[in-house]
Order: sequence, then C-alpha cells, then structure tokens
Amino acid sequence: MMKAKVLVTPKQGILDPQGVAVQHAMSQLGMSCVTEARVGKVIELTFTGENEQKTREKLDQLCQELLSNPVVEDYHILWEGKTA
Amino acid sequence: MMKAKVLVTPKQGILDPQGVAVQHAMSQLGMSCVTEARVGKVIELTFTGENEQKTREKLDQLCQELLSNPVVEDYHILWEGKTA
Amino acid sequence: MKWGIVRFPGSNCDQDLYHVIRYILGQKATYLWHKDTDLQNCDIIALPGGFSYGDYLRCGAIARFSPIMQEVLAHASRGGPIIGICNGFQVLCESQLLPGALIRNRTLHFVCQHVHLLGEGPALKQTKLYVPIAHGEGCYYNSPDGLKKLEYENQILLRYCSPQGTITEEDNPNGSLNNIAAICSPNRRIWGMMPHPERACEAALGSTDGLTLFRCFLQQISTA
Amino acid sequence: MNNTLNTQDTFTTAARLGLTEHETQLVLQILGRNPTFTELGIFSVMWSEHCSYKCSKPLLKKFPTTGSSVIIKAGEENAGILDIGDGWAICFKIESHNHPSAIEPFQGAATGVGGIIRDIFTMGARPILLANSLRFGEIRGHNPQALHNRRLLAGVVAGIAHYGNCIGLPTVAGEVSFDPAYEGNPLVNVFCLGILRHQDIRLGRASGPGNPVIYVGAKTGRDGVAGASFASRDLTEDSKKDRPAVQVGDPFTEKLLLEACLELFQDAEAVVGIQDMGAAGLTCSTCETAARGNSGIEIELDLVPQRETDLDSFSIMLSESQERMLIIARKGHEDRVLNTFKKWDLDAAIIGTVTEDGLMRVNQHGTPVAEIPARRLTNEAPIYRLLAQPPASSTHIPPQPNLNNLELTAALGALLSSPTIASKRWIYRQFDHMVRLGTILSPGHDAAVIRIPIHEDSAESPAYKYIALSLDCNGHHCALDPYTGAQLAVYECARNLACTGARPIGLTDNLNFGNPHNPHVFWQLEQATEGIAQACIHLGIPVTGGNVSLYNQSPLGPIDPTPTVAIVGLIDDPSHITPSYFPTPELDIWLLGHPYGHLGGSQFAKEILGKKSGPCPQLNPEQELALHHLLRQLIAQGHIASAHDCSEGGLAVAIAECCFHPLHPVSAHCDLTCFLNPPAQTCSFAELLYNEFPTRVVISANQNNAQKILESAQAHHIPATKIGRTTPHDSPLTLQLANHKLTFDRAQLYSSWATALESIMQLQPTT
Ligand SMILES: Nc1ncnc2c1ncn2[C@@H]1O[C@H](COP(=O)(O)OP(=O)(O)O)[C@@H](O)[C@H]1O
Ligand SMILES: [Mg+2]
Repeated sequence: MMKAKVLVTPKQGILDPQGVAVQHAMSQLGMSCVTEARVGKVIELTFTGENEQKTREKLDQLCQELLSNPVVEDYHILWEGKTA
Repeated sequence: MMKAKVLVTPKQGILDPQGVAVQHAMSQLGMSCVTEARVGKVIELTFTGENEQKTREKLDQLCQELLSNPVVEDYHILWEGKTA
Repeated sequence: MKWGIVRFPGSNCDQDLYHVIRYILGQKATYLWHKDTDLQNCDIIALPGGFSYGDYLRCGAIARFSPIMQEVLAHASRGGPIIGICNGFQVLCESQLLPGALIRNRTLHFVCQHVHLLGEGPALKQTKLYVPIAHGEGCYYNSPDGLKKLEYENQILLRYCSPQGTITEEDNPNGSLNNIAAICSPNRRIWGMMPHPERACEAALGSTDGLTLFRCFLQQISTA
Repeated sequence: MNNTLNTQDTFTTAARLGLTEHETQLVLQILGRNPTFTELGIFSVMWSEHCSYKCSKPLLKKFPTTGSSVIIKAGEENAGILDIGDGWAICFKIESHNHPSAIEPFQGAATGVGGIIRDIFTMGARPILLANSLRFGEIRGHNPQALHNRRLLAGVVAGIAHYGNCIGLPTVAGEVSFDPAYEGNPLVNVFCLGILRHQDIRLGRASGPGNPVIYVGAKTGRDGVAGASFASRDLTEDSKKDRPAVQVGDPFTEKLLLEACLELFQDAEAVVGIQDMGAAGLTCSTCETAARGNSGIEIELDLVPQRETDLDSFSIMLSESQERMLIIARKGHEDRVLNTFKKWDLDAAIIGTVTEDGLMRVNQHGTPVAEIPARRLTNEAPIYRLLAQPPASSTHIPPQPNLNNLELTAALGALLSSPTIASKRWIYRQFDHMVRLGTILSPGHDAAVIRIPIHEDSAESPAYKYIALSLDCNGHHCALDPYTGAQLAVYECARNLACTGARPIGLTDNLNFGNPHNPHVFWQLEQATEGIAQACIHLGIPVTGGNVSLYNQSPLGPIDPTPTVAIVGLIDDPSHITPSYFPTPELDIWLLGHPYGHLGGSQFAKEILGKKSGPCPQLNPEQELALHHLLRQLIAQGHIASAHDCSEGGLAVAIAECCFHPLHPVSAHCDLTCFLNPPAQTCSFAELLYNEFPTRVVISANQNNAQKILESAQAHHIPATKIGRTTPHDSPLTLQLANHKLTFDRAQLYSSWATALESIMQLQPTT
C-alpha cells in the first residue's frame, strides 16, 4: 500500500477570493499577522499495487488531466512512501 | 516571514462524495489501483511577526474555531519554518 | 411580534423573507446589519438564506463571527426564538446553536427544486408539506450519538419524503442522514431548516405550505 | 510624450497586438506622433471587434431601435431601457463569453454572468433575473471529444450556477443544444434583466470638469489582460497559452458592489456617471465615459487599487479583473461615495478628474504614459465592409415515405432522449430559479414568466408587473439559410411568449459567428442580421442592444451561424398566464396552424437519418403574426388551458412534451387522420409527425369552448383542428394515423425524456 497527498492550489497571480476571505476573517479574529492566505484542495490517495515507478508517472499525468486544472491551478504531490 | 499549510480533511466515516467521485474518475482513466480518495482543503498561510510560539498557539485555536468544523473535519498543520 | 432579519454580506433571501413577514404574515419586520450590535427589540431573529461572506471556506463559518451574532447568541441564551433558513441554518450549526453540520450534497451539485416533506414532533406532527430547496451544501450530518439524541429529544422537525409521505432514500435530495431537512433546539425555540418556506407562501408561486410552517413556528414559540 | 516607440517598433508591436498596418497609420494620424507601448495597447483593445464592432457595425444599423416605449436606444449606453408603464422601466441585455469558456468553462461562464450583471446595474437598474443560451459539441459516447464536451457542459453549468446563485439572482430561462458544429468552440451567452424607475436611470458619462473619477470594487490584477482582443481572434491550439491569467469571478464581491452602487444611487446628487469595467477594463470605461460626456479624463495609475506589486501601465489599463466600476462623482460628494463603499467593505479610490480638453490622459508615477483624444479613440475606429459570398447550395432530404409503425414509434423515444430535445432539468436544477419570489412559470415552460414588485416599502399591499422571457435560435436552420433561420428564431421566440399570454416589447440579440473574413461567414452574418431586422420590424419591436461574437471557430472550421435572440414580453393581467403542459384530463387538444412540411433541418433528419441537410423550413410571417394575435386573444378570453409551440422534434414531440408536467402529468389520445387526405397536401407520416415548420401551437381547452376557438381562428385565418383529448396519466399516449396507431407508454416516454441528460452526464469521470 502506498499513500500520497496531492495539493492543488490557485496559481500565483490568479485571484483567490476564498483566500482573501480567510485572511480577512483570521485578521478579524486576532491574527492580523497573516499577510496572505490561499485556499486550495488536498486529495489524499491510497494505492495498492506493485509498480511504484508507473504509479508515480500515472499520478503525475492524472494530476494534470483530472485533479488540477492547469489553466488556473498548480499541483504538488507529497508521497508518503510505503506503509504497512 | 513564516509559512504554514493547514490541511483540513473529512473525518473518517463521513460521507465524502467528492472523494468517491475522484476515485471513480481515476479508475476510469486508468488508475484502478487507487483504493481510496478523500478530498479536503489546504489553506496556505504566510505570516509576519516575531513571536513564533504565540502564532502557533493562535493558529491552532483558529483551526478549531474557524478553519475546520470539528463535527465533520480533522485538521493538520504543516509548518514550513522561517524563510528569508 | 417583531422580526429582525439579519443581513450578512452575501445574504440574498433577506428581502424575500421580509416580503412574506410583512405582506403575507402581516407582522412587523426590520433588517439587522451584520456589523450592528443592537437587536432593536426584535422578538424573533431570522437568519435568511444566501451566501454569507460568499460561503467561502465553509457555509456559515465566517458569518458566525460577525458582531450581530454575539447578540444573537445572547438572545438565544435568554430563550429568544430564532429561525434559520438554508444559509441561516448553516450559520446556526456553525455557531453551535443547533447540533450537527451541513456538508456538500451527495450529488455534488447545487439543487433547486420543490421537495415533499413530512413533519414530526409536537409542532408539526405528521403534516405533509411541499416546499422548495435551493442549496449546494444541505446534507445534514451528525454523529451517531448526536443523531440518537436528536431523535430522543424529538428535535427533528422535517424529513424529505415521497409524495405519499414515506421516508425513502430516493426522495433524499442531498444525502442528509435519516432524510433530515429541519431540526430544532432542545427548548424548541430555535429552528433551522434547509427548505425555503418563504418561497412557498403564495399560490402564484406554486405552493402555500410555507405558511403552515411559519404558523407552526409562531405557535410553538408562543406556547413553549 | 516620453517613452514613445520608434517608428519601426510601432509597426512591429502594433502587428503583435493585432492592429493592421492601416490601423496603425490611423493611430499615428490621430496622435500626430508615435505612440507609447501603452497607447498601442489601448488602441488595440478599443479597436478590436469586441469593442468597436468594426466588421459588424454597418449590419447592425439595419435593426429597428425606436418605438414608443424606448427610453434609451441600443448602442447609446451600456444597455437599452424600455418603459413598462407606471413610471417603471426595464433594462436587459445578452452577452457572450464563448472563448473564455472554451479555455476554462467554469470561470469563463461565471465571469460572463458577472459581466452582464454589471452592464445592467451600471444603468441604475436592480438586476432581477438571469438567463442563458448554450451550445456544445456532441456529448454522447465514450470518445475523448464527447468526454471533453461533457466537461465543458458540466463546467459551464456549474460556473453559471456558482455566480448566479451566490449573487442571488434567479436563472429563469435558457436554451441549450448540441451539435458537432460547436466542437471546440462552445457558446456561452448570458442574459440579465433589471428594473428601475424612470428617474433612476444612470448614464456612463464623464461630464463636469473637475469632478472626481472614482475606482470602486475589486483590486486590479493581471487577469485577462487584453481579453477583448483575445475574443476577437480564432481559437487555436495555442489559445490556452494565450492568457496571461484567467479571470476569476468573485460573486460575493459583486453582490456587495451591486448593493453598494444601488444604495449610492439613492442619493440623486452624488453620481454624475458610472460605467462598469468589462471588456478592456479601465481603458474602455475611461475613454467611453469621456467621449460620451464630451470631456476629457485624467487618471493616475498609482492610485488604482492593485492586487500585485510591479504591475506596468499596459497591464493596468488592459486588465480585465472582474467586479470593478468607474464612478464619476459630483465634486464635493466624494465622501458620500467613499463611505458607501467602505460600509460594504469594498475598495474605493479617487484616481483622477474630469477635464475639459477631451484627452484621455493616463499617468503612472507622475509621468504620462498615454494621451489620446477620447472621442477619436472611441468614434474613429476603422469600419470594414467585408466580402460576402453565399456558399454552394446543400442537399435536400427526401420525404421518407417508407417508414413503418415500429420505426415511427421508436423515433419519438429516440428524439425525446436526444440531448437537444430532452428535458434540461439536469441543468436548471443547478440554478436557483426561485430566489426573489418572482418566478411564476419556471424553466420547463415555453417562456419564463416573472412578477416584478413595483410597490413602495410603505405600501399596504404588493403590486406587480408581469414579464415573460424566451431565448431561441436554431443553428441548424441558420446553417441552411441564415436569413430565414434568423427570422425563424425571432418568430419562435415571440411565439413562445404568445403561448404564455405575453406580447413582446423588445429584443436583444447575440450574433455568434465564425471568422468574418471568410466571405461565407460574412454572408451568413449579413443574411442573419437582415432576417432579425425584418422580423423585428414586422413584429413592431425594437432591438434594445446585443452583442457580436465573431471568430467562433476551431481548427475544424466555423460554427453554425447562431444569432441567438431573447425577447421580453409583458402580460397585463396575471390571470392570462398560461402554462405549456396539459393541466388535466378530459380536455380537447387542438392544433392551431397547419401541420405540413418537409423534414429539412429537422432533428428527425439529424438524429434518426443522420443527415444534416435542408432545405430550411419555410415561414409565412403574416400567418405567424396572426397566430400570435389569435393565441393572445384566446388566452385573454379564457378559452384555453395550455399552449405549447411545435419546435425541435415537430408535432409529435410537442404533443408528448405537453404530457410531461412533472407533478400532475396527463396523457393524450390524438388522431391525425384528418391531415392525411387533404386535397392539396401530400405528406408522409414521418413528415407529418416530425417536420419542424413554424407557426403551429398545440393547445388544450375545455370542450365547451370549441365553437369560440373555431370562430376566433377563422377570423384570424388560422386553421384550427381538434386533434384529440387529454386522458389520465396512466393511460397510453396514442397517435392515430388512419389505420396506423402508434402507442406509447407515457411514463416510459417521460422517463426517457426526463433522465436522458442526467444519464449522459453520469458518463462524466470528474469531480
Ligand atoms: N440553460 C438553461 N437554463 C435554464 N433553463 C433552461 C436552459 N435550457 C433550457 N431551459 C428551459 O427548458 C425549457 C425547454 O427549453 P427549449 O427546449 O429550448 O424550449 P423551446 O423549444 O420551447 O424554446 C425552457 O423552459 C427553457 O427555459
Ligand atoms: Mg417552445
């Protein structure tokens, strides 16, 4: 079994109204030290299967085609290696 | 300047239709090895300010009160330490 | 009775509610601005539908912290009556004035349509209603214990049902646990619901069952 | 001027920005010197087709724009305004966001909605409803194109829902169809309507030298820099890379902006002029307000609220960041303006002043970066008269006389479950179509009917106006014959209104076409505009505004010509509002109009025979108009219970649809035998059931009204034929043709029609 987290976040320069709202709310609640907030998605995945290299490649491809929208989002994969 | 990522994910046992949809789509697109997908939020924060300890405590509090809803979500903070 | 309709930035059913209270129920209504800290002697506080603060982050999550909500909390602790509709229900749950949470619809789509509802509890009994819903995050969730408590304390007000009044999974438009569409507080004075009774108070709009709901609410808070 | 380009750079840069050599010469002539880079950018967006209508303007001149109810004419301001009586007026317009939606369907569609809403409230009107017209390629099947088209549809619908629902405007009507012609270039046209009192009209004018120019709303970023010129080019494989940054819509900010502006307008003094920043952003709003106000305008870019540091003057002037407005305030009332926006937590900044010299003067860090005569920039855009050439004529479809009962029966089921005809509930269920408590006939009827409150807050009881709205266009017909196709669109739209009891009062159009430099495309545009113009003149309604979207083509070629029209109508008495569905069993079913026609341009030809060929259905405008009058008369006299026009799928589909009330359905028995042996007409069964000729309506009525219906129809010279009876919902739906009887399980037909779109969309592997 393998696990990975895909972080999908709005590209730099792209307006992120959610982020603005979060930053605003945090500063109202006493954290005016937050200078920027950006809100994205995290997708936690669990895989079975052997061929680690292939899984990695395929996930990278699906990140571009399905999990993120390359026009407005960047993605970043955090591999968690094999577990039990 | 300090940075942190807050990962907010649906609690175990909570219906996560988005996760189901993602898993389904991934398997349709050739990744049937994905046995589970869960979709949550990531909030990327940038802070100014000195008192690291206080910032950490306050963020933890806001994670419970604002950034996540404890009835349905768990959260996890990834600190990225000081930069430049 | 004087109603106070809270206006959060992004509320958009505030005028609809005002219209119904004023012209259909024939009662007094005033708007309460989210930045205010005065409930203007209103007897009933109403949290309308809409997208408070854009519903960014989570529905109702940011609205909960607006200044007027501190007063609403105080009103609640004095036993004052509150009704939250749609986004208002979400705000009540986020504020912990009502238990549980409202999460993304099981279909992942916003859904706007009329639904059949079956009432229960002392106020609504077995009343059958036909009222619209319009939400993207109306799937009611509570922990197993929380659900048990709701059932035990008779806090469930409405469930989604078939036209014949049976509670089936098919007639559950959003995936709510046990088809729950509306609940109330243990003292029965705080009501929260995903359906929009204000959209069903005139025959011209397709149903007048919303009026029944408002009347049951008024009845309940005058007795309890 | 400092930092002007040298002559060589001027021409190469201008070419890169899409200006022709001739246009660049014109720029040099207007300025009397070489331009700066920013100035060239300004000219390039203002002279793009999207802003200047340089290829389409001569054609739009044909449209009738006047009428007794016209308060503001098409083209004068951001949107036209029509009187609806009692001191109230409406303001409506349609706008395309095709290219942005092709690149990013969700945000493209969402920002389209945001843009059209601003066009309406900038006029001083409160927006009260939305509608849309959509086109996609084929969505059925497992191939990658179908998958892509499903994603486009899902994204566009979600984007419209996101924006419209959040801002709290009901999306009450629309139309969608699917055809391979839109492969790679979907159409997303969005419509908004607002109401206002006559005295509350606001104009986009900068007048009164010394008056402050105030920027309000969201901050400026690099979003969609030069989007207007992007909209004026063909979509290519590279288009994705074209965009510096996709515009992201923030409906929450727009809601605040809307409420803040309307609150500010209550002060009659404070605002001299206002204009939204839409296409070409700050550039368009400054030079247009100055030009209309016969003034100049001077702004300092350092004062513009910015989301990013390091924005250059070119980007700031050409940014298409959303949710921004430009206000010309009256001197001395600045605080009123600033405070109102502060109350709503919005940015507001004084960025300049109105001047006397007619120049649009832009400074950054205190030095000038652009200095252009505003009127010449807006009024002297080159106008082109392009070459028009009709294409070779197309093939004709034969009458299909040999189909047997089984084939004819199967065809109805197949047509009802084809995406273009199937119920659009999967779509409109995602739109809040009930907010604002006005929706009386919701999506699903021939036209939407909305009540508009016109009472004061202090009134004892509410008072309303009743308006109806429909949008229509059959691209298939327009491809066969753009002149007739465009006319058919206008008359179908008006007929849909007549079915609900409304009389049309004004039209807005969205001309979606391919690249006009292709002579066939330009010919289509010429023909279609002529068709709309003639139909409007005949119906006696003005065109109050619209939008031109050219360059709709992909590497596969141009789209079918799609001149979408939206007509708004009024219903004087709410008791006249008439539904499309048969309301109860035991009613007579009538056909008004005659049923004959050929199968050219029909969905039957396309779906069942797999042929997209002609000829285009024919139209008799006089008869069409007479039918509308007849319908309104019958409705006003209370003689009919429902009315539904025959459009895509023809008579058989129309009868079936009348039996599809979602809550209280009924069934029907119809006998069409009488149409089979007329002296003059010969029509095959298939033609009779499925041709798509206009000018007919299926109505239901109490049998006691038969005589009156016949008499009225005779007076209008419209054939009226009793064709059947409505029956209980669980009886079969039958269509009798002499000794041939086609029998359908009503519930089954309904379910294939009702769930088709949903099941197709379930083939959708995405979040
Ligand atoms: N995109 C859409 N948004 C909202 N309503 C829609 C949309 N598409 C279709 N509808 C509604 O579905 C119904 C049927 O549409 P359509 O088949 O185009 O009608 P018609 O042929 O009578 O013009 C209409 O009431 C229309 O308003
Ligand atoms: Mg119709």
